[in-house]
Amino acid sequence: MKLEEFQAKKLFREYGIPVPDGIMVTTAEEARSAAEKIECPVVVKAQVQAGGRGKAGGVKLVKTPAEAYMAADSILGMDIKSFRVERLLVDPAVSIAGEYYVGITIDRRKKLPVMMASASGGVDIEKVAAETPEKIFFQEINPERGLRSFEAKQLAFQLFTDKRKALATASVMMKLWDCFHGIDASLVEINPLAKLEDGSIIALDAKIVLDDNAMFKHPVMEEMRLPTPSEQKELDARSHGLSYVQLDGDIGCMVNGAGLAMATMDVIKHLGGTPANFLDIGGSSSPEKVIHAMELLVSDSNVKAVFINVFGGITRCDDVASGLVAALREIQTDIPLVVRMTGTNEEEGIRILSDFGITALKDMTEGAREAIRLAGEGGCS
Amino acid sequence: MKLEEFQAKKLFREYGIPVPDGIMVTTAEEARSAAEKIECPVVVKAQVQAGGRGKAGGVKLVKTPAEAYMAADSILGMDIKSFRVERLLVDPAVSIAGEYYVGITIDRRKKLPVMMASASGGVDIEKVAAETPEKIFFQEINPERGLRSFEAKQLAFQLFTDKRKALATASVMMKLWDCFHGIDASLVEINPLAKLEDGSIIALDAKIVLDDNAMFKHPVMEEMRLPTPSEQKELDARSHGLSYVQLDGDIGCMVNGAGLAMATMDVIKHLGGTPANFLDIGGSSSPEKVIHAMELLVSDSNVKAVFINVFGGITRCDDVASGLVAALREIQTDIPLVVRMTGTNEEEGIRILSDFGITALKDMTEGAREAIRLAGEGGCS
Amino acid sequence: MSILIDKNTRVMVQGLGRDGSFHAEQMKEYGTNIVAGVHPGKGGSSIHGFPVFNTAEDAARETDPECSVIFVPAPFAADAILAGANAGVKLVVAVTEGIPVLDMSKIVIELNELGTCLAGPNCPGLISPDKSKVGIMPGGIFKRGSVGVISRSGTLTYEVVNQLSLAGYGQSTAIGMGGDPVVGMKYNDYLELFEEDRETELVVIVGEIGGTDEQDAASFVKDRISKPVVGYVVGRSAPPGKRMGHAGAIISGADSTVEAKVAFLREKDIPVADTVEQIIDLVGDRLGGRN
Amino acid sequence: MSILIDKNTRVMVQGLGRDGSFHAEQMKEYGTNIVAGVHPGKGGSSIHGFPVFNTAEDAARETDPECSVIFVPAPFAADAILAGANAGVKLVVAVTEGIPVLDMSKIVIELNELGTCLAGPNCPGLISPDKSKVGIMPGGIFKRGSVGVISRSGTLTYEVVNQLSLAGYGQSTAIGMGGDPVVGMKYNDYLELFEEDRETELVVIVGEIGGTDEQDAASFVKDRISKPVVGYVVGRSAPPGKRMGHAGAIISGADSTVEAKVAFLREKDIPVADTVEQIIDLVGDRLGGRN
Repeated sequence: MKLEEFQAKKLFREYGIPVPDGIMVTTAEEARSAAEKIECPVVVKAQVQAGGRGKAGGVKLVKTPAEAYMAADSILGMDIKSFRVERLLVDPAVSIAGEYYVGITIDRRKKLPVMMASASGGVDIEKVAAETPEKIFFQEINPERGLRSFEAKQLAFQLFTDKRKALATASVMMKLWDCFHGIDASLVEINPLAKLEDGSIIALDAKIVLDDNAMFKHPVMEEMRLPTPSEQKELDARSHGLSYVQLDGDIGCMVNGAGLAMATMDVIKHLGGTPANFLDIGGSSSPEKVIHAMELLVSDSNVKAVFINVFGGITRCDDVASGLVAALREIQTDIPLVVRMTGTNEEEGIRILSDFGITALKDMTEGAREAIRLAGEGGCS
Repeated sequence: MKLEEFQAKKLFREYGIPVPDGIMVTTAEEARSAAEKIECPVVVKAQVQAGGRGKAGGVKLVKTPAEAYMAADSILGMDIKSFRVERLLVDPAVSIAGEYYVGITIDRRKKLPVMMASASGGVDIEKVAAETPEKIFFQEINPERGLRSFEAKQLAFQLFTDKRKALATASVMMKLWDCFHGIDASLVEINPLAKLEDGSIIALDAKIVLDDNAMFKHPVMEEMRLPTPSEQKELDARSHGLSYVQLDGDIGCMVNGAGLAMATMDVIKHLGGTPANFLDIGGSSSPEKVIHAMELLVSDSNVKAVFINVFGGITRCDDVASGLVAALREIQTDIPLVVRMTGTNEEEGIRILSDFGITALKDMTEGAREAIRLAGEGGCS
Repeated sequence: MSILIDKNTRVMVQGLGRDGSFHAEQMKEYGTNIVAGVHPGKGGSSIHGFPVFNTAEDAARETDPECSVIFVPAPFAADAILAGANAGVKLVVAVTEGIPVLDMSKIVIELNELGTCLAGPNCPGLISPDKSKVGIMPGGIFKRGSVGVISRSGTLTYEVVNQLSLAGYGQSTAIGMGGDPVVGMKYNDYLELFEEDRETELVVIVGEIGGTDEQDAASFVKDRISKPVVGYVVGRSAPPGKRMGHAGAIISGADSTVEAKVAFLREKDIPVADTVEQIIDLVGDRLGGRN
Repeated sequence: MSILIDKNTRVMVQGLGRDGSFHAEQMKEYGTNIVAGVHPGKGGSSIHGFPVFNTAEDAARETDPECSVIFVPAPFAADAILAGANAGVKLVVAVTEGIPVLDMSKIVIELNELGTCLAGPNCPGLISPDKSKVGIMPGGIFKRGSVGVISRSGTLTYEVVNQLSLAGYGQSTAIGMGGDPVVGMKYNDYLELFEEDRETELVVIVGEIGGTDEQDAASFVKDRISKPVVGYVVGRSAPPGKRMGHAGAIISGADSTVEAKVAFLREKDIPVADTVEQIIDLVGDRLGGRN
């Protein structure tokens, strides 16, 4: 779960990381009064879960509350990398003397959290990593022990020789770890961590991605979720035990298992078709789940054919078949359907489908080819 | 720093450990209204940092607010193991179906915290440990990892076969560890941990000893200190960098270093004298420290002679000598003084004392013998 | 021969709720030597013919299991893994999905200290056909043979195995290593075991987008593995930055794409299939036709 | 010979405040081979002729110390010990008093993992007379010789050593192991080293009330040490349950009293002195007169 900047800054503040005292607003009028309250100049920043807001015109420095109103008015409703801007953060403008980078994420290979720090902040850090890797310093963190003060100092003294700044930065690093660990994040990032002209250190931007697996420990964080319409669809799907991602193609896919779902999409593409979505109905599928899955697929107007690919393992073919029959009884649709079904209780499943008038195939590639053919026909009709 | 029961229960409550909803009171009238508020029957418990309150008559079960008044009136002012009762805890009385023991302390040999649990609670647990050690179960705790749920369950299932009670107890154990770790305790103890007739689990008594070395992490806990008059003297001494414990003898001792101080007391006793105190002036002693130390010694009316034993290491003999001279100029006292001084800057120190008219000895045993002689004379005069 | 488990392997099942109990029965039917179950509060009872204990420590003391399989729900699964490992088993198979990644990072450290191997979490487990099944794989599609299978996926493993079996290529051991960002053993750990296993003649590795495990495996194969290895990587159609069900399947950098992985594998002389059918062809090329 | 430190031992000093700087100079004067100092913000400077670094890691990379001595104030000392150990030194001597006991418990675990020895905390350090001094002991009273000294105390060690030196019994190495409830090395660890040290002919152990370290040492001596050992235990006059300055000196049980310790030592055939003078007599009985 990705947080927006204002949410991440709120969490940073709770963990003692210095951030500007900004105000989140949703209208131009609110932006004007926020600018009055904070005292200008202020920065008006689009709140979207995407990078490159500045380049897209989503961040504006303004000198008066009236300008804040105008800036907000122009940014709200903007479309940045397919995210519609609905919220703004009005932050006090500051005098920056230097921009740095600090972040923590999980290193999958080392199986450990790792802190990264660089004196080359304020820019695309992945570019820095790719082009001048020597400018990024790493510190592995033993999660049982946490980031230790000496480790943070070692990193910080690589950014600053000045004691006061190094120790202030080390302190921010320690708090950033506390935050990462405390909220079970997958990623926390300060870019830029700014040195101001008065010598203080402050987080000018904030990025947090939470570990969805850990939300059970932090139920209150679930309330921070601000889904876009397409994310809302994915969330609704998840609440029914389905993993769904909408794509641009015309063949709706329903598969049990993420790996098999990707293989199914790949084979559709390999044969010249385009998948309309990723949809994993998971293990131990109940008929209800299949009904919800079917509803999801037919609600996408791009879908011209549906390919259901089930390998019965824990998921029993008869369960999927029953669910499908129930779904098709409930949902009136003209969209042509291809079912491939094999594995646990496959005869039973195929019989149920056959009784309903659907012939199930046993081979995945054959099924994909048939779905592409039907989608092509549908496109012509 | 030992906490009183009501303080320990407050901390337990903060960590989610179930405790009775009691009220701390300091007068009989308050005890009456507490009993009215809580609803009788209630238990009126003396708050002192000593065990055996029950046997001493410091715990009374009463049925009415009027009885609570009378019980409080009789307990307040009581002397329990030389602690004067100034505070009471009024707790609701409960129906106990079983009494258990859970505690955590540091095992010095293993260098680890260890949790102890026993189904034989509510009694002197040291006696249980000594007489029926098989009735106490131990769980070492890796302090980097904390007590884990599976470890707590393993212990809890040794006390209860019933799942609900075992899991409730395991949960209390986990919280007790969180408390121990969170407040940097040296000891936390629940004796008894009671099973009530309604099946719930609750801490009926609570004991906490805090690690004085860790108070810098928990400055707010310093406010929980409720020193007795003699402890107040020790605390005042500590605020001047002195480690002081008053005893019953007549020879005041001032020594640099705890080990040497104990050796000095031992040699006094060995030669037939009785030390009036333990007083360690520590390393790098300043003249001011020596003045405070001297004031402490002469303020004890039992003291008939003072033996100052200094081995100059970090502590420089000339510093101690200057401090002593300054102290004796300031404090008018007839108490005879024996100084033994050797080590760093000993000539300088001896010269300073000699200029002031004090002859310093170089041998500890000789010094002790002389102090005992002078104390004997003082006793006759 | 096979790796990690065979018909003598003494298995303990942790978590005997609906799923755990169902799969324990399935495993038992398959022939797995289940010696104990663990479920707090069910201690003293017996399920499917094996004794159940309140704690893993009790179970281990009484029945001396070598392997444990975890069906405990996510919020309690991290603790259960540690309980199993601390009770002394040498292999923990964590089927549970949804364990927080930081908890897994801590678990990996402790299990390394204890010398306990971990398969998973969020994995279908492993199977040595006709000998032992530890996990939730559908036993019927597996066939005893000489192909080792290592996969990050669940049902895709079944798809691959099914076609291998139908084509006559049985398996020595098949493993779903789990799709989470932090898992216990990875391709390389299993490859090392397959290299030493006399029954295994060839290994199929099934990968997906996200991370760089496939590249690590390719380098390892090039340097250390003498047996033929065949690769297959899915997720070409996955849009960048989108979760594809597996938390691990996030395209986090250029190296994590299917294209990058396939190119790297081929660079290290590992043939890569585009479809499941091609896997069979590539295996056949190396082992000879068997149907 | 001597144990743990000799004149070649490369020493790093962590914490160059007032005390650290003073004792660094004292050590240097004594002949200790100080190669580096560590103090955040003083990196790049030089004190008493040795270079100072911002971090222990920097110091270790540049000067390769084998031993580190900690003068960092209590709130930062636990971190400094870990910094030194993680920088690769094989012996950390923690002079600092007042480190929380739970922090020490964690440190002991990590230092065991790293294979780093720890003397202290809350200790005067150690000295191999005429070779090296790491800590705060007053060098002048020590004399090179064949008696090993292990003590839980500071000034009492000086008292004992002074009388040993005056009586002609020099020391191979003298150690104050620290008075806190949790310390790094204890009597047994040092005894093992003294047993192997060719220069050491006899060991004096100076104990005090609290804990059962002296008993552990006595059993160890009986089982494993061939050299003569002489004991001395102080704190007879300490009232039960009272802190005597050292946090470790709490009479926590019957075993922790001086009487119990002395009885146990004698039971294990270790002669115990009642006074410092008696130590000299007992040493003299075993080594022969030397003045």
